[in-house]
Amino acid sequence: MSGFADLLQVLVSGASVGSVYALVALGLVLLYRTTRILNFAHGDLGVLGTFVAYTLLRQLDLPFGLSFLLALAAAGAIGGLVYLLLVRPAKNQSELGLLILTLGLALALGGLDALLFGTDNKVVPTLVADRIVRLGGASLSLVSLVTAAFGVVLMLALWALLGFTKLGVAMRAVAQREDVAEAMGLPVKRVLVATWAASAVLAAAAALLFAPTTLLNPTMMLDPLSKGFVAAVIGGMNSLPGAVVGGYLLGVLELLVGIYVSLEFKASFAFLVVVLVLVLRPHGLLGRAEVKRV
Amino acid sequence: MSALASVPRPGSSGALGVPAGTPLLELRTVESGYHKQLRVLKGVSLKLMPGTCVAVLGSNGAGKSTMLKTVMGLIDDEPRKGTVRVMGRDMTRADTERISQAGIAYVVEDRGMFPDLTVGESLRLGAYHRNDRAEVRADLERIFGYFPRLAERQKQASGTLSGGEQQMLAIARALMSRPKLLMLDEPSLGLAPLLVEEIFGVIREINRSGMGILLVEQNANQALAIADYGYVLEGGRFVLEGSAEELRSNENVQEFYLGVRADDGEPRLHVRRRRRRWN
Amino acid sequence: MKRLLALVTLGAVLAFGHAQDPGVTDTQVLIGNWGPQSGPAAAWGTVGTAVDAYFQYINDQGGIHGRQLVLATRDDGYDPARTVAAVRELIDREGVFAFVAGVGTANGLAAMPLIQRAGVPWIGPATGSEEFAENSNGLIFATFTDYEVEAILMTRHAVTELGSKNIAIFYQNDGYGQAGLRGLEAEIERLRAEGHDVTVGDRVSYERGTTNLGVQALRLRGAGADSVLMFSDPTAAANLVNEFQRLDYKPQMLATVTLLDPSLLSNPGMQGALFSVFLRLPSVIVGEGNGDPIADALYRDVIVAYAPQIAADPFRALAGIAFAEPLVLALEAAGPDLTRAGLVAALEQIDGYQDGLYHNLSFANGYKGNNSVMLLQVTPQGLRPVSGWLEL
Amino acid sequence: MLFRERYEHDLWLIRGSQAWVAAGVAGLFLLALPFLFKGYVVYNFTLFFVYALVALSLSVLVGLTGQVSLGHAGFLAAGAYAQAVLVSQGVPFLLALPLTIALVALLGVVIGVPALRLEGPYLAIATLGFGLAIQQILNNWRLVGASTGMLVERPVLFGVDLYGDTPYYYLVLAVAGVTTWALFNLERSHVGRAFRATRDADLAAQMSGIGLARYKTLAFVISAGVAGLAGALYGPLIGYITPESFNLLLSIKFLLMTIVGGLGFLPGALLGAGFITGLDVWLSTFRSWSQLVFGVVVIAIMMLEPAGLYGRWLKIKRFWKSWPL
Repeated sequence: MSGFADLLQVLVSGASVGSVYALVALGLVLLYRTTRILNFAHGDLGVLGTFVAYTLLRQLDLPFGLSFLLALAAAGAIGGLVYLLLVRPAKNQSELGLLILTLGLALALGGLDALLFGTDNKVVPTLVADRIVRLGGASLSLVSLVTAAFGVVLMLALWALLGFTKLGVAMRAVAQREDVAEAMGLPVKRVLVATWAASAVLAAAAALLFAPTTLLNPTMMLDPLSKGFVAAVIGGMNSLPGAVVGGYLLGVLELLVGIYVSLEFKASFAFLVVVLVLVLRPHGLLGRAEVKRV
Repeated sequence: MSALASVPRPGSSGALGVPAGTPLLELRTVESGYHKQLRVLKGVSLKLMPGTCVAVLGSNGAGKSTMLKTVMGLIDDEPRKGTVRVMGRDMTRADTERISQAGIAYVVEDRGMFPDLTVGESLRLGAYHRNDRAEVRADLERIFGYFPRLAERQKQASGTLSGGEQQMLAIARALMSRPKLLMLDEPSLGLAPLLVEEIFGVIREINRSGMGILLVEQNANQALAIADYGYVLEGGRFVLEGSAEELRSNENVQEFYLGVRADDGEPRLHVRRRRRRWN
Repeated sequence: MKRLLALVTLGAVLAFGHAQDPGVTDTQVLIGNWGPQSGPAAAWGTVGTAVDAYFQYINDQGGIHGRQLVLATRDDGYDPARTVAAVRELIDREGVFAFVAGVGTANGLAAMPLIQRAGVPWIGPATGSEEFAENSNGLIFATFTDYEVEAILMTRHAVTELGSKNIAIFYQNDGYGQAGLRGLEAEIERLRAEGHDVTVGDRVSYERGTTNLGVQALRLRGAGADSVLMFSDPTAAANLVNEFQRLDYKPQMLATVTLLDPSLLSNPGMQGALFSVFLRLPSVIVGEGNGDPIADALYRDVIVAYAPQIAADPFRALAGIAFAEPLVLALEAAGPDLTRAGLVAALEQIDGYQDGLYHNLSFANGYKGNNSVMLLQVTPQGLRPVSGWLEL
Repeated sequence: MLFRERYEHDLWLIRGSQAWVAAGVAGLFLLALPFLFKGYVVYNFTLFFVYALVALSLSVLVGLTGQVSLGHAGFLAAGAYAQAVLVSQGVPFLLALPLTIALVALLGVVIGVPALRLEGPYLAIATLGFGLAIQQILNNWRLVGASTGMLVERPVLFGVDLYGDTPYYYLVLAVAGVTTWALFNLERSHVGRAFRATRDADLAAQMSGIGLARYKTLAFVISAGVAGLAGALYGPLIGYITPESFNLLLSIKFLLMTIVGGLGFLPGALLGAGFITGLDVWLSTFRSWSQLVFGVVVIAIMMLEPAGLYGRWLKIKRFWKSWPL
């Protein structure tokens, strides 16, 4: 493999997967920096949202765009409920205990999906009918371009939410000093519900964008979730731009390694990158050391 | 300071239908602590009338911060006994959010910066519950007139401010919610003496503009200089109260809080620590 | 130690002295099964559910020699340690008469020594690994056409019938995929010796569970293969085919039976692809009116009637029935005085049976009961047979 | 004894006569178990011992020094494969055991040193990656059967063929018992206290002269070694090992065991291992409901009892001891 066309091909293919990784990582980081919870149920929240979309599409024959939006809303609501019903009541738990709680939730949601929707593979249609676009000798798929674009739109939306809205600024405040935010009389509970909801919406968006390129089943998000964790860690667990950079970087690097190094090596490559990055920068590329309060 | 009159005025209390003469804050035999087992406050009663500045003096561990946190409803299921009334309404064990919206703003002990938020964002966050955008903008302008240094640093991340600037931001942020009562937890902590002067000057002016102040301090000199009334908190109880004058002239206060040494002529090194005798 | 030995001897005497084998009473036969009903391979749980449905169907027809078939099934979550636990429990506590199906190569290999030590017959391991038939010891009866045979038959068809010159393989990097690779390489070598001009274009693997398959697609396109054998799982295949479409690459695809998943058949990128199957297929898979009548009847009377929840996964469901079919045949043939030895003898008598889901089921020449596949092509009208039954 | 009144009380492994009786009864029960139950119960108890060793090893790492690992199935795999390869090369079983421990402990150094720089989520994800990497390496390593895996025979020791359930049960009971005893003692030694110091206050521990890096690495080494030992027992128990078996879910289950049992208490790891192993056995008949129920049980424990099962047990014990006070 050589030549500009091939390289371009790799970049586009990598960016298309990378945007899924980036969305997953973004959701994980958003939640982690606010709540210090490493959410292992993130993928399953996304899958549940995708099953909702699938049901709306196939069972109720709703139009695609509407199903998509309703599914995102449903995922957001489920995310908020998870916080209110499970995480908040368990507030005496340690960080590790909460991690285990999300592992339990991941198993429970996966089991629930299997019971409600079955374990067989399902086909989720793409946002647009696919067409091949030729560019500089590379063939680009319209679906990957739309996927990547939609991912970018969501990331911009999140950036706008956090930068320019009251709620977003409050979310960042709660992430930095929850105690102070509470003492100021900010609606911390609502902000945390919103954070969980936003994170779940990102999870569902990632799963919905990813589902058409693979098949929908309860374990669909296992691999993208672990890659999302990797991307988040590479970028830095408390840096949102880091999550995006990590996601795209991982998506493209994986392909380059598969082509120029070895296919067998490709799958474990992601974690080698983690080790390398962390040895050089223990808090990720764009992350910062967390200040320990003694 | 010409900006005296430009401090945001507390909302007209008449609008809330609070009769004149109602205390802004009233604690009655409040007992509070942590984890159901530890009792820190052992029954404190306090009254703060509109427009007054009340200082609570006490050394480390006396329970000063616990008292403020209890008032704000920040400790779950506390106070275990006694009542907290804000502007005549019972706010015992109420939500912090409700207490805050009733008109109390609380400046925490370590200034509580959100390091990644800019000065501007921090200030607007102070006005989170207000929807009168024009008024908020006006208040912001007034506060910038008041703390010109914050205006210059509007776009700067608050974590990069100096200690004094952070304290100013903390107070300004609290003012943005247009409180009727401002509670400050050790605003002098860790600041150079000159800065302490400046901050206390500001607090006095805020008070003169009509806002009630509850000031918790170890630095009794400064606190009593601006306060109308004071309490001395020790071991979870008020051991002394009185007007600022009275407290300043109290022998014990002088010795233990104001650093004025009782002149008994004996060499300092050999003085056995006097037992404090209140009453 | 002596007392322990005495106890063991006593137990052995009791066990062998008993007239009837475990799991059989006058009214029922207890059959064991395991499979993943949770975890990453949960889709294969369908097999157990289908066997259960088939048993209920048989029971409603009056059972076999007056006995009801009872299935004791355990979820092992695809974890061999739990398979071993489940199989021990099924043998020791439940006292099953025989095992049927049982999903997973590693799981089966872990369970095999236990099953053989206890002398329990095992019919229809739900995996295409050749290990089971090869180590049968007269107890294991495999019906899954093994992956290597499948690859050989697919390769032969591609070269001799479709004129393929450059065949590549896309395979899962495990026993299943590597068996496919072995079959491909062996058959290409044989065909070249026969004078065919054909090469293996590329051998492209992926690790199970990974989803970013852009590289694999690029490599295959780069190799310029005109045919691609696909030894993967349905998810990876869907991924790859979607990448193919993006790259505008259209080789002739030849997919294993494992890929016969409704979700994949509906993928536009799979148009024209060939699937190999070792079972007769119902209309619900191959398109209305094309189905084999035997398969149609079983799908309708067993799956839809007794286990509608798995009807959306018709292939795995029918496969479940197929794994149990020889057992039911042999139970019938073994007569009313049922023993394990009798069951095994009856199984070994099965020769050239064609009335079930298999084209030609035979244990007369070994423990691989089925060595045939048929190739079907995906067309807009559904799956169409493009070959007769191919046999080694 | 309700409260510990003297420092020596802390040093007693088993406190009070009641506890001795309880420990004795439990010991007798375990010794007599193969005579009381059928093979599958014996098998499940053997599996529980093996898992308990891994849970204990993880508890030393997570509970005592505060370093998370989501890749302990990797150490288990390393142990299982090392033992299988050594035995297949003609090394006697009993000699292969310490060699395996040493090899896996060495792997612990390899992981533990870079882990020094990592904390919290970074360490969790890095160890998760380690577990997956081990799986992938084994999956591509022809010498150990790659993805097909390896058949593992049970040994003949001193003329006793361990093929049966009972002899192998006693072997694992003995090894696990001795290891557990050693780890419980370690916890109370100065090393154990140093571990805890590194967990509770990095900075303070450093100032009081505890070589932070040394103890953190040591914890990884001990943990890896014990998990490797568990692996060496696991292979012959199952009889067949494949890379597939040592997946992320298994690592997660090990972490569940330590935390559900009660983090920071070694007895909690035993409770957790018993609970999760038992839960798996119990749920295997639940068919498609098993995963949902498993998840719900885990959630319920974490919500209702922050200190895990051992915390609940301590509370019950305290309640009865102080009753009717």
